[in-house]
Amino acid sequence: MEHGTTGRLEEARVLGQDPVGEDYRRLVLHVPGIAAAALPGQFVHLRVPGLDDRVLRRPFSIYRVKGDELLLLYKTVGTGTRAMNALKAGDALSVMGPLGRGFPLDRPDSVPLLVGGGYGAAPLSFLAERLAGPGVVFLGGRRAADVLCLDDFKRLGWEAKIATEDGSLGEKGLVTGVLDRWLDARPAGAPAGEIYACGPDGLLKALAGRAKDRGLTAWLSMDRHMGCGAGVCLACVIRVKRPDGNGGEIWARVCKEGPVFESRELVWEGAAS
Amino acid sequence: MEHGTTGRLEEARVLGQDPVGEDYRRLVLHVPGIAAAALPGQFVHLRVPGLDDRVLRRPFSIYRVKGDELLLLYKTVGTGTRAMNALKAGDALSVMGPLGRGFPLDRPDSVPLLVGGGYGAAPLSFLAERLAGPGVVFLGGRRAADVLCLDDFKRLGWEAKIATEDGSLGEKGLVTGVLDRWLDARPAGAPAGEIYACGPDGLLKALAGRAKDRGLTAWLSMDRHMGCGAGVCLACVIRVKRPDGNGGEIWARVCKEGPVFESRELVWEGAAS
Amino acid sequence: MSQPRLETMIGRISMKNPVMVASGTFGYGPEYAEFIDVEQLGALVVKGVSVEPWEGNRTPRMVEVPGGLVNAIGLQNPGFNGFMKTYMPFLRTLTVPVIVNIWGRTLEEYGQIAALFEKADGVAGLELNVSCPNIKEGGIAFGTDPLMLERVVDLVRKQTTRTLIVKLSPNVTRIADFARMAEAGGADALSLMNTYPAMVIDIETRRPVLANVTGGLSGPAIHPIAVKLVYEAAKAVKIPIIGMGGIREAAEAIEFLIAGARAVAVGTANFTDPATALRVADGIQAYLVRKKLASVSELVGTVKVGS
Amino acid sequence: MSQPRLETMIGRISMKNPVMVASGTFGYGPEYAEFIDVEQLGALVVKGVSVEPWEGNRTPRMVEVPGGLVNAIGLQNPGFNGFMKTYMPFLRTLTVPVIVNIWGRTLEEYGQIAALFEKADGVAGLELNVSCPNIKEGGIAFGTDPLMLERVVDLVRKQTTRTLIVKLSPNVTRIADFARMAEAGGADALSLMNTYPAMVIDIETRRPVLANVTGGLSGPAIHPIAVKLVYEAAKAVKIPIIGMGGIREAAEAIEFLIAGARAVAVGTANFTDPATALRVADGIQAYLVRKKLASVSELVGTVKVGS
Ligand SMILES: Cc1cc2nc3c(=O)[nH]c(=O)nc-3n(C[C@H](O)[C@H](O)[C@H](O)COP(=O)(O)OP(=O)(O)OC[C@H]3O[C@@H](n4cnc5c(N)ncnc54)[C@H](O)[C@@H]3O)c2cc1C
Ligand SMILES: Cc1cc2nc3c(=O)[nH]c(=O)nc-3n(C[C@H](O)[C@H](O)[C@H](O)COP(=O)(O)OP(=O)(O)OC[C@H]3O[C@@H](n4cnc5c(N)ncnc54)[C@H](O)[C@@H]3O)c2cc1C
Ligand SMILES: Cc1cc2nc3c(=O)[nH]c(=O)nc-3n(C[C@H](O)[C@H](O)[C@H](O)COP(=O)(O)O)c2cc1C
Ligand SMILES: Cc1cc2nc3c(=O)[nH]c(=O)nc-3n(C[C@H](O)[C@H](O)[C@H](O)COP(=O)(O)O)c2cc1C
Ligand code: FES
Ligand code: FES
Repeated sequence: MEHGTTGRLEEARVLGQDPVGEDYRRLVLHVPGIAAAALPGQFVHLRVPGLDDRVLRRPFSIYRVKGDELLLLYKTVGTGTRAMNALKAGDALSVMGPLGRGFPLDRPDSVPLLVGGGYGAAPLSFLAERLAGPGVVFLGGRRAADVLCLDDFKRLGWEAKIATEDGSLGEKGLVTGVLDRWLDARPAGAPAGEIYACGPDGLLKALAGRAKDRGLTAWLSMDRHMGCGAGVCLACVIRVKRPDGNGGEIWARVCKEGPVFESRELVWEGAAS
Repeated sequence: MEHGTTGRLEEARVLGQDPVGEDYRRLVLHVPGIAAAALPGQFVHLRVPGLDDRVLRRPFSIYRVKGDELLLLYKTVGTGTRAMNALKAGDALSVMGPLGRGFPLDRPDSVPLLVGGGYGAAPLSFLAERLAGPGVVFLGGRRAADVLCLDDFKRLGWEAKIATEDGSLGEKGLVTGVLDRWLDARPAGAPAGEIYACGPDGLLKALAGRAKDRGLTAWLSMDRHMGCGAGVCLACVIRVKRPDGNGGEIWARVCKEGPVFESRELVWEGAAS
Repeated sequence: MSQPRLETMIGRISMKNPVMVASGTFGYGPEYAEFIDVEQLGALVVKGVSVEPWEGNRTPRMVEVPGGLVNAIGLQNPGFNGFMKTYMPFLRTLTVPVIVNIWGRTLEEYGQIAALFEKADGVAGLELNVSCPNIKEGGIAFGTDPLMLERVVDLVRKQTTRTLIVKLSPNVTRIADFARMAEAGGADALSLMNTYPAMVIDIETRRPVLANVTGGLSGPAIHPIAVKLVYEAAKAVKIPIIGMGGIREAAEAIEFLIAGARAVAVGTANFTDPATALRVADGIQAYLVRKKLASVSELVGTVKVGS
Repeated sequence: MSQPRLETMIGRISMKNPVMVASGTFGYGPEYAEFIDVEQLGALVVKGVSVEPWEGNRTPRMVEVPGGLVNAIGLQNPGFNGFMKTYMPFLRTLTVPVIVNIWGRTLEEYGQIAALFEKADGVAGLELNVSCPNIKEGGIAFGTDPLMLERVVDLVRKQTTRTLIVKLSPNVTRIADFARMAEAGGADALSLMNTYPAMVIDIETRRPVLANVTGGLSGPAIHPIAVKLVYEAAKAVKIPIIGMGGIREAAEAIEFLIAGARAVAVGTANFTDPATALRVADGIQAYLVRKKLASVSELVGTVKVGS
């Protein structure tokens, strides 16, 4: 099961960007080679122009692909993303991608349950577009503005369940609570759900717990600080179980063997950072 | 004889800039405190915004003052000046100034002979504005585009003599040649000329030679790489004769004791860098 | 909540805030006084002074590099008498503690300059520069040989009752050894780091840019190196440490404090913005408020290592 | 005019251009081969390999700082067998010279890993890493003690007929001493510099950002330090030197060549742009054309010092 493709180094042209609520922005890039090869759950590694005193690229999930265009959905959190705010139509920037292994697309016997927190909704939107039929998406965030991509999912005919910590949209509380109740309400004998998730570590860890307890399969997209983004530097590693299954642990590179891992592969203690 | 004033640190607002020929630009700053105190030959030290990986300010002569506005005339030559090209109306930037000792303004008994090379014309334009009556200005450059501020001098009723190395404006050759011929053509007994100059080291050195040979006084504005711009770091020093006149040499700070020196003070060998 | 206390002590020097300016980047005091209120500094450290006037190196003496600058000023200074005559009158008008950075070409000169300042009013402390990379004799030679270091500190200690700060060189394999030597020699405090030996070549002329061939690197580029040195030195000695190297914003100063420094100094950033030290002091205060810490001391050396 | 000759020799390794990639910043070869044509490199240096597989440090292992990054990967690697099985088949398909960076925790392990590679086909040279700041045993301990250095070089020399490059630590007072020791021990070439010990503290948590507490600084920040070290080392020894530290553009590489390096390596900048080494090689060529120099050798060590 290979959900990755060969990466390339491509000069992208910015087509534009627009704000999505207060903290997020959608960036549209013209980058045909990478757009053509991109799969849901994969990411790109951007060289942000003008960051003269910074040596690292910045990783972003692929949010959507439209022909030669690649869309990203990003939150402004620090130096790099702040500098990205200044990107305007016509600017050139270097993009590596598509990188890593994304979500599996070939598991037709189960209902896809997508769970996203904050910008974690972005790769799930791309996934929903590429999956055979609609499923259910669970979106969470601190407040309404952190619930993203809702329109995308609706457009695709997906059922959406929302939770916000401040109750400003959907249920008040955590998205895992909504998921729990949905799973509990499932009639016995209904086809098994399979989780595909992206979001903060806390969410992913909670989902791994749910998956284990309920005997579900969960595909989790991990977020780790990256150096090279290409399997070179070994900065992004997390602990996973040895594939031979005899109890040992090894390092896996989130940028290469991930970012998507099957939850049972992961060893949470060693990876928490 | 004090031609300096107390400097200050002021937040300037960019009012705009426009190209002057191919290589030069005129930058207009709103910076009332410094504008009010500025004297011809003094300079400002700019923190160029966005130069995150650069620690030094950039020094520029004061080109003109109009009320609260300060004008600079700069040539794009490297990292800092390139970044200055992006400054636009409304941008803020930190300015230290006015710095150093400028040209003397209190020498009424002689005809002022202003000699400028390239952007060296800028402080001379300011000087012409503040001098009591018109004199003669000699402007030189590699080609016509390097002959600056001509209109300013004309507006003030100054006689202008031009030389360019490629002959594209005025006489073909060096500006010192034109000066020589003008001096040679002077009727005996005419009031002594006094030189005020700014430009490349080669020009200033040649003028120092002329001044010595012809017994003229010459005020030369020196251009040296600067650290602090405020007399602190001792990076900008040049060799000058001891003020006690007994033959020794000491260091003088171009940013503090200069940038304008009387040519007889300077020791050229030690200063060439 | 009441305002957090910014006071800190270096030897017997009590500072109203932990931010001083680094020697050689603030002249002798009056120069930047036109631009900022120097009374708001934690302490003012003047450029290195020697017994006799010193010419320093030829020019060029400074070159900007990405993330900092390389300088080889070579300790130009007017000598003890020139300093006392030209600058001490101004410095004596200040209430901010004045620390004089001193150096010599020989062991004897180090002793002499310390002895001379023993009689000078208005000098709160001496900072012993045994780490300048830019002079042929003296300087770094004393700072990179542990036995020489102990000898020079011991000698100077005997000549001065002022707070004695020893400024260590980063150009050694194990800083802890040197920190201990300086402490053993009688230092009241340590400061680090001085600039790191470096070189820039002009690829057009194929000449070193600096007349002195090599110089010392300062600025943001060296900050992570300096934090490591402060951390190692703080583990090795009991005397207070002044952390410096690449401070531009409060965050970088706070790193030094957490690593174990009792005070910090702003160097190269004075050239970028003469008000840096004041801004950094304000930023430390804001941080203490935000973190609900009552004083700088509650921060010093609190780096959490291990789980 | 005919094209300038970019060829250079490091020991018995002949490189078609003087630009290699630095160990640990290019994986084991295949990773970046998706993105650039690795055959255009002067040489390919793989990440450090030890006798047995090695887990490296816990995470976080890397943090970006202004002008560079601090890393403490800790030499994670699949061991000799894993390397031979997983990566050597790919590397053998290349015509570009492959240099293997090797390390051990003990003197014996250094000898063993060198001996193991003696039988491995397709390895042009060994780069002896005695300068990693990120492991408790081995590494930098060998690179900062002159006698240890000579012993380990001498031992490895006896085990290998391959071109032996000794990678020196910058964390010493006089690099010339170490350069001479390595030469005396039988090194064919020297490479420098490795990363410089450094530390970053998270001021929110007051913890070191790196799980290993300290790490090594690389990137543009260290370039002027590296140029100085290459200059000093080149004056001290006759064997060729590979200069590295902060190369992003051709200009920085050219500085190393003028300072005395016969070749250069691109490290951290690979993360910024995997095509850096190729761009740098092109830039060196353009410079030679512009300066009317017929070959790289006409540039190496031509720094003009004195008047
Ligand atoms: C596989 C993957 C996919 C991602 N997808 C998205 C996305 O679709 N939208 C989005 O807004 N963000 C996404 N992120 C997070 C994004 O990479 C960071 O927000 C961004 O790197 C922050 O950069 P900065 O310079 O603004 O922050 P700074 O804090 O200034 O960055 C300093 C350093 O830390 C790194 N860093 C900081 N936060 C993170 C983080 N959360 N994850 C990884 N590295 C970080 C930076 O890359 C940089 O190296 C993703 C991260 C990964 C690993
Ligand atoms: C007193 C004084 C007045 C000046 N007046 C003017 C003016 O009116 N118009 C104008 O165009 N230029 C003027 N200059 C020169 C101007 O300072 C430089 O062109 C400018 O600093 C170049 O910066 P950069 O970052 O673009 O060049 P870079 O080469 O990238 O700069 C690198 C470093 O070298 C310094 N530097 C480079 N060239 C010079 C130079 N010629 N003089 C001083 N420092 C230099 C920079 O300040 C910086 O520290 C003046 C210089 C001085 C000392
Ligand atoms: C131009 C310049 C001159 C300096 N002169 C001295 C000096 O006279 N004595 C001294 O001990 N340190 C001197 N230093 C070192 C600084 O005090 C400081 O230790 C170093 O620059 C690191 O701090 P920074 O990165 O904040 O600049 C000088 C540094 C610079 C940049
Ligand atoms: C992430 C990383 C891993 C490294 N791993 C090794 C290594 O395994 N062996 C080694 O000798 N040097 C290693 N180095 C050091 C580099 O090879 C190089 O000497 C150093 O980074 C300086 O060059 P630069 O500034 O171009 O990065 C590593 C550097 C980095 C940044
Ligand atoms: S980011 Fe470098 S190996 Fe994953
Ligand atoms: S530029 Fe610092 S003393 Fe003149």
